[in-house]
Amino acid sequence: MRGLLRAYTFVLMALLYLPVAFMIVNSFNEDPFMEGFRGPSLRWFELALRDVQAAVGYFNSFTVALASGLLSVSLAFLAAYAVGNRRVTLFDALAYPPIVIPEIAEAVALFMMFHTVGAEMGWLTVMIGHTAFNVAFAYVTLRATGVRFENLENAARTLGAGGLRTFKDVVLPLAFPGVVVAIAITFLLSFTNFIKTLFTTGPGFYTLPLLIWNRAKRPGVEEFTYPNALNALFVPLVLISLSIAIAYTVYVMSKRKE
Amino acid sequence: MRGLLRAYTFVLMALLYLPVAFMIVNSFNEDPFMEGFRGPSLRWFELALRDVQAAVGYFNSFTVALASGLLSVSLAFLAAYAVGNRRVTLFDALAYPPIVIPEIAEAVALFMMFHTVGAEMGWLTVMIGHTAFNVAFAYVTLRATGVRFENLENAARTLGAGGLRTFKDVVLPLAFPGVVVAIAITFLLSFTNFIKTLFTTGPGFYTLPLLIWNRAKRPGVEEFTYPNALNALFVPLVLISLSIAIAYTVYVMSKRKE
Amino acid sequence: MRGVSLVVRRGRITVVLGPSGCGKTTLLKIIAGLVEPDEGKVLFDGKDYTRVPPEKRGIGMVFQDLALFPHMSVYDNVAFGLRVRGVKEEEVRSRVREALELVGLDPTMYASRKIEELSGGEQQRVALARSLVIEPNVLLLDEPMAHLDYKIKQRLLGEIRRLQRLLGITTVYVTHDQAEAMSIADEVVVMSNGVVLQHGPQREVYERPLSLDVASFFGEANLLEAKFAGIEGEGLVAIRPEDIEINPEEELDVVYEGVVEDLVFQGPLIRVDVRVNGNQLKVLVGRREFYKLGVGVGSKVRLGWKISDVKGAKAAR
Amino acid sequence: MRGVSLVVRRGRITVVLGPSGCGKTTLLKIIAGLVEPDEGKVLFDGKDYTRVPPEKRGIGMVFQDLALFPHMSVYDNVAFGLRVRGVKEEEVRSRVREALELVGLDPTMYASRKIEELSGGEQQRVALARSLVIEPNVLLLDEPMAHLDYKIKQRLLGEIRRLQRLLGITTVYVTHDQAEAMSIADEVVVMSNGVVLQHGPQREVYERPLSLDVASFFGEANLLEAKFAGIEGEGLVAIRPEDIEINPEEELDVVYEGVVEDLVFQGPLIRVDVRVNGNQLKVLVGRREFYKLGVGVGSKVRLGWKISDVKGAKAAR
Repeated sequence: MRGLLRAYTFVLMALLYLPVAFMIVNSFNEDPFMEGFRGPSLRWFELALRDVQAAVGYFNSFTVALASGLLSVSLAFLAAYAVGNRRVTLFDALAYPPIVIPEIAEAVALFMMFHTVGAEMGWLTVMIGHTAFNVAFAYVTLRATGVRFENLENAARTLGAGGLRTFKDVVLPLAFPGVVVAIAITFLLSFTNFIKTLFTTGPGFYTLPLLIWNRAKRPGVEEFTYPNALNALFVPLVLISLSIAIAYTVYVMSKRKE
Repeated sequence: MRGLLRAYTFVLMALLYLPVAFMIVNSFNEDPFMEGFRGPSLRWFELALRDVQAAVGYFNSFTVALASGLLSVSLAFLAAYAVGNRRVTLFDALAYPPIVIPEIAEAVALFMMFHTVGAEMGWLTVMIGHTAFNVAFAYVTLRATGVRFENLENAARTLGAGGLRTFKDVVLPLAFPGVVVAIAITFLLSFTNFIKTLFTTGPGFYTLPLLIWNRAKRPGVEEFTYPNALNALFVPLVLISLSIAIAYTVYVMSKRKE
Repeated sequence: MRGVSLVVRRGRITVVLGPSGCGKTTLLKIIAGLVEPDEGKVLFDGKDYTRVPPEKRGIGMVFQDLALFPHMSVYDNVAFGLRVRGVKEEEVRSRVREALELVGLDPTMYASRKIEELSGGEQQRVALARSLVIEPNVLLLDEPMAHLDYKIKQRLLGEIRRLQRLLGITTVYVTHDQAEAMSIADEVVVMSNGVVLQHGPQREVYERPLSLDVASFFGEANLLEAKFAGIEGEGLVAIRPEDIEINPEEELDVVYEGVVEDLVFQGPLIRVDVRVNGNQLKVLVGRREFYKLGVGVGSKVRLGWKISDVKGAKAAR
Repeated sequence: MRGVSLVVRRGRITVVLGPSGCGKTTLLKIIAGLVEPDEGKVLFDGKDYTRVPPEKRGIGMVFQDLALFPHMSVYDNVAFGLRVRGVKEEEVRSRVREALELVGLDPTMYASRKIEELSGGEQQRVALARSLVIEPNVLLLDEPMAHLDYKIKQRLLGEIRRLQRLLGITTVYVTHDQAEAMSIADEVVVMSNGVVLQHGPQREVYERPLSLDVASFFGEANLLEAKFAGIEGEGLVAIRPEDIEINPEEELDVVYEGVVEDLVFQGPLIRVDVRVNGNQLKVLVGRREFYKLGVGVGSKVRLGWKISDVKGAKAAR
């Protein structure tokens, strides 16, 4: 019985990884359409290296994600710090809903807002659009990992440290791992975002997911739009995500063991 | 200083809700384009009530979400139960990454897999596609809310209850709130999903986000595609999401207070 | 844990005493069947129960965190073990009633209460009722007082002892607190690092500890380097603080001179810390006697004891 | 908390004793400046410190959970208070060294250790060193032994007393455990529900409790309904278990007959539970005396005590 359950769990986990595995294997497939495995090949990666549009997409995704990650975590840190040591507050209740609001609804709303105020759509509107969502996520993450340490702050105070000194020597170093986690998560959410980017971008500005989307619409029309060319483009994106996720998991696991 | 921080937090939270508020207000706007508020009106809601396509979209979204929520939580519950009382395991490490893999990458991979095996695209492929992601989410949620209660199970055993009796009288009732939360979250994720649905659906099958997407592409071409007609369509979707999120938050808050 | 062999006397309270992490809880879980021993056997009345699952052992166990079912009322918690056994609801009702009264909870007041509404002491009583109602052959208690205030702890220890006497149930009580062990034990098992150091009636363990470790773990002990005429060899010996007399009137075997360094008032007893040749000896004196002695910090005193009161000289290391 | 007025004697250990939730910790936090009192004042040497922030009060505090900085080494933890004060690194080094030696930790072994690598007792010592190194005017300890094993607790209590004597530092120690209070206090403050019931030298509080609550909270007490010739009125009185004599030889003021119900061996003392007219009286007898008495469970005994040993008759309710 117990063995059966364990075997089941193994199979389930394997299935979870099936799409990713399928994609990675096919990025090494000589065949452009995955009609079968025609032998190993690096041709799609060589193509990707010559792909200026993909490079621009990766670069844009990266700058937007980095800016949005840093901005949203900074904004959220201040809020989490202000909320203080209390375990649950009204703000915590308010922070959850924006996370689960349908992304497409928020995307359309953002589009309409930007349109209404006459904003020029591009890097900045995309970054702000991502941040609008990321702030809530960063806040929830930071509240969970902690940015206040009541007893330790009290200890520092009784030892003679003022508010700023306590913040610098006690709060910041202890909150730091959580801040890194929050930046990683928001970076990732932004880096891989599609819908909100689509609705908040303007002519000429695109991120990697937008590029892939554009190409996926017309498979095989040119070399860059072959399915397995797309797969090769995904691979770095997927590896970045996986490594951040694994780093995060290892961090959480090491914390729990303590 | 402290007052300033609190004020800041209020403003930040208000900004988070700005897009949603903007959307809800405009759904009552007589003007079709939000060029200004031309007076309150229910015309877009009246239109929505006559909108057969929207009803089909809501219905399809609902059946897919319900099936995917129930299926993924069942699959995940078994796995979480199998993993047992240990605090952190290999499986926990494996369950996180699929959550953060770029959705568009997974969507394309699923599309290609379904295409490769020659599956007929429609309700079933969409549901399976959603479940592939939801299982990981449900697993992580259930591991957090708990499906094993070592000491209580031990107590039940020493009191004379066998494994099944312990499961029925102790494990199930205590795991139940977590199961409800997991179903709510996966339901919501599925209900509001766009990209994966787009890539895994076939001709003739659409969900609400797909319908809105189609209409948003040609604003004002017909009455149904006016921006504020779309806003009115969103309102029930947003309200469903918000109420699930609020219910969840209230639940979490009540647990923490105990 | 290795080479642990434990025979528990029927109808008595055996206290397993040892520091945190010495294997006490694991031992209890092995008895309950919640942990399988790597080797060795668990016998009840001579029958091998090693492979019997916990639900068939007829054991009542009170866990360190109590492990009350939070989703059930007090009544349903206590009724659980009976219902599992298929006892009729009518009988369940009367037996739950009895069990609650036994532990000092008024059934009409408490039956429908939620667990989370109860105080720590009340929860403790419910846990006790829940494990007693099934009339177990053996009652196991795993540091059940760990989270209670001093006074409540004292009261409950008295009641557990009273109940045990009333029901005559064979009881194993695990703790790291020697004061708890003193208040409740008939027999004491002193454990350390997964090894049983000594097992016997508590008075015997206290009066005749087999080693210095036992002497200082169960009760207080002054350890002295010594060489006596009456005992062969040289080594460490232990002498209990209350076995030392201050300014003795009669002739004693060993007499030292020293200076009082500190007086610690402990209620019925006063602890007098005396510096003797660079060592500090702790002496316990009854309150009344102490007043008669009329010593204070800085007083010069003579300390004396009988050779027969020296403990653990055998195990000198 | 209302109407609490507490004057702490310079250079002594004052123990605040009370059950969980009686306001002990809040009192300590008010002294430290971590909580602002709704009303009332905090004075040091007659100066009003009520609005002075905690970092300017010159206080050393050991918290219940110790609150050691997990991201710093032992050395950096102890050095923190000095560095904050801008002490030169050279002097920091020597003072941290001294502080570690003072609490019994070898600086060369412990300075670079991480907090999480230490045992509970070692962490306790680091917390103590950290709060002593800044040479505070007042040392506050908030149930610092709550999570320690019995034996380690005993040893550390002795060391805290020794250090306090050595440094002469005014100390306030908060606990719910009367045994801890007994081992360490000079002065005792008995608190209940946010009210101070009694405050005085510990021997005085024990010998002359102002109320039955104090009598039974600080030390053990038998409560009796009684009417005596010597004392006016009728009501409850308290008599301490060690003040009752079994089969007294001399003439005593009060004498009852009863039957021994239980014997509880407590090491230096034996507790004899005697049933007298439907009440159970607890009597404490020294081990040696007890053997001379030769009583067992079921023995008929006479109990007697002096009127002058009766406590708390004043506060009869």
